[in-house]
Amino acid sequence: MTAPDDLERAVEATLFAAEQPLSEQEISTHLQGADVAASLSALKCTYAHRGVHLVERGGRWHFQTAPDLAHLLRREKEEPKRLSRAATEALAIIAYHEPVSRAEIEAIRGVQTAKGTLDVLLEAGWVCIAGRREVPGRPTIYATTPGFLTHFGLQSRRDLPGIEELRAAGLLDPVDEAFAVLTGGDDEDTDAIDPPDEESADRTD
Amino acid sequence: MTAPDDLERAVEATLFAAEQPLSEQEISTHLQGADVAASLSALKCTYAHRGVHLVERGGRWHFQTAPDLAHLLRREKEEPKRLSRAATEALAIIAYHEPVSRAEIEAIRGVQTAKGTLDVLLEAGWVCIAGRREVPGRPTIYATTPGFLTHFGLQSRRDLPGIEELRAAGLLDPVDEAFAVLTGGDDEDTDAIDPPDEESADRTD
Amino acid sequence: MDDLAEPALLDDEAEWGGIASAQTGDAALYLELDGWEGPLDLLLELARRQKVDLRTISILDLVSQYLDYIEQAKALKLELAADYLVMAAWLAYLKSLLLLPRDPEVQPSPEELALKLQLRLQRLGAMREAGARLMARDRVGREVFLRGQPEGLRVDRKALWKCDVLALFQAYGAIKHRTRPVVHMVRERAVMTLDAALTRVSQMLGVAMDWTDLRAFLPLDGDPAMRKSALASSFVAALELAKQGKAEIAQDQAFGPLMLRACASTGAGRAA
Repeated sequence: MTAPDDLERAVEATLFAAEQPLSEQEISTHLQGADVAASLSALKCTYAHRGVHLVERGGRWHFQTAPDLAHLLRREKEEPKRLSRAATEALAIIAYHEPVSRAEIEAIRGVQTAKGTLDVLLEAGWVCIAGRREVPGRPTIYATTPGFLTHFGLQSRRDLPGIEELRAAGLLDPVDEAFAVLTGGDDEDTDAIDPPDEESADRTD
Repeated sequence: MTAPDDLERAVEATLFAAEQPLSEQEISTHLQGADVAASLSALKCTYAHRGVHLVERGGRWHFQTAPDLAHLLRREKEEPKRLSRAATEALAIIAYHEPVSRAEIEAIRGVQTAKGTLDVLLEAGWVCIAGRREVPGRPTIYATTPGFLTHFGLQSRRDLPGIEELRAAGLLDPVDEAFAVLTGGDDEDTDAIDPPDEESADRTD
Repeated sequence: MDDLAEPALLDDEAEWGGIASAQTGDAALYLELDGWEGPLDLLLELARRQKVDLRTISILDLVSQYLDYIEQAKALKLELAADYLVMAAWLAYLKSLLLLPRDPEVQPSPEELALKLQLRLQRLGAMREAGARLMARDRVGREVFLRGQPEGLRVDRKALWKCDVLALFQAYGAIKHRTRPVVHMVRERAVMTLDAALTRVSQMLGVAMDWTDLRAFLPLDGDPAMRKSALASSFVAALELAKQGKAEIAQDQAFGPLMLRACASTGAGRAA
């Protein structure tokens, strides 16, 4: 670039260091009353093709990042995070039963589903809102996305193993103590007349 | 001027927008891992004659106003607080000798260093604690920071004014070492009648 | 000796400028007493006034000046910190050694002591000059300025959710497992229904003539769960029969055996 004159350099530095946009008058005052109009035009021209532009907004001048590069100022950093158990279950229910409403998910899970749980699935791009069910209250219904199939390496939803297959794979009979405790309430009425030592055996059927 | 390429514009915008100096690595990370070395050189060259310069300080890059325009830009209100004489000397000793312990600073200055003196330097972000010296008492040792290089406009510690001459003249060596060199002998038994304050700052090196 | 350098004069972090622009008159020098950062600092200032290179300075002259200075300060009744006096005593000793005929027995030689002092002054002088040069550089916020209103670079953290297909199937399996037992348990447990118990107890009651323990009405075989169920059903059946006036129930004590017999002919049932 051609060497700018001293006034242009001074205007450039003044605007660079300014903490807020400056009017032509303010710049001039800062520089012993010099006429800075020509310098401003020259600078605007000089910077027009650069990564930084000199712009005038409401009579005040400032440097800003070129609009086409604005996206550079924000960078996304991805942090791997494990999907929570609740979210995984909700996702499984949506996949097997879609489209389903939140109430239906809760009915199947037997547990309330926090709002954030579905948000996580929407954010992950595995689930989308598939409209509303035409019943009273018109609840939102959810379905899986093509991204879901891609991520989980499924050709289509028909690839989801059926209940019998899950059982055969041993996935339906997890001996899960945590769940036994959580759902212990269900068989309370049978436990009542059980001798205490039989209680634990009761849970496994 | 010739139109800069897209990468150069991106580096320019990134550095303009950054709130603190960025290393080449940081810029690259911000720009999807692009190799930005050439762009940095080109930009440095482009801006060399302008009112704003691109400078490298301790491996980190930032834009700043050209030093020759200081008289136009100096802002009365924000004049940084003057460093006390003690703090200035301590800073110089840390910069030219780093890492050094407080006792070593005191040995050179001939007086004890008030607690607040080092605190001022730590607070300014010019000095940091660089560990402990593995000698009896394990004294804390101090070194300068990247912020020190930025503030004083030093590309690296090699740019410290006169450091090569001082080193060549042996003025960065401890007195005892220099003395041994000059007298060609060991001076172990001279300590008994050393000048008084030298002993107060017990040498740890 | 640590306390000799105790900072009696250090509490004021004297401004550098006060010294750098020090007046040259001797009177001013004495008044600046509080400005010295210890004896070495004073010595260096005295040396600087000689306007010669520290490497060639006459330590003897310097020592004399220091001692004069201390004497005059005393005459002016200025309070001197202990370390100035200690230094004065040491320098007086050094001076005497330097002036007396050389005694080869004295080790180290006074010249060596003088050299050491000179080396110390050189080092302090070098650092003082380095500090001044450092402060005179183009400093950020004084001579050069950073961008006044940087837009800032933002890093948005985005969660990259991780879940594999097995975890998905396991989750569905877990739900199915969790919701299955409700149906399952009722169907699979061996039970005696109330109707069955009623039939069984009334039939057996017709045969037994005397008080009979309720447990005698239970099937002899069957698993423990079946026996429990039969016991409960038979008890309810017994109550029902008593209500209908077809049986009598008696129990001697709490938790004792529950005795049962058929009512002969009276229409009214009685529970004891």
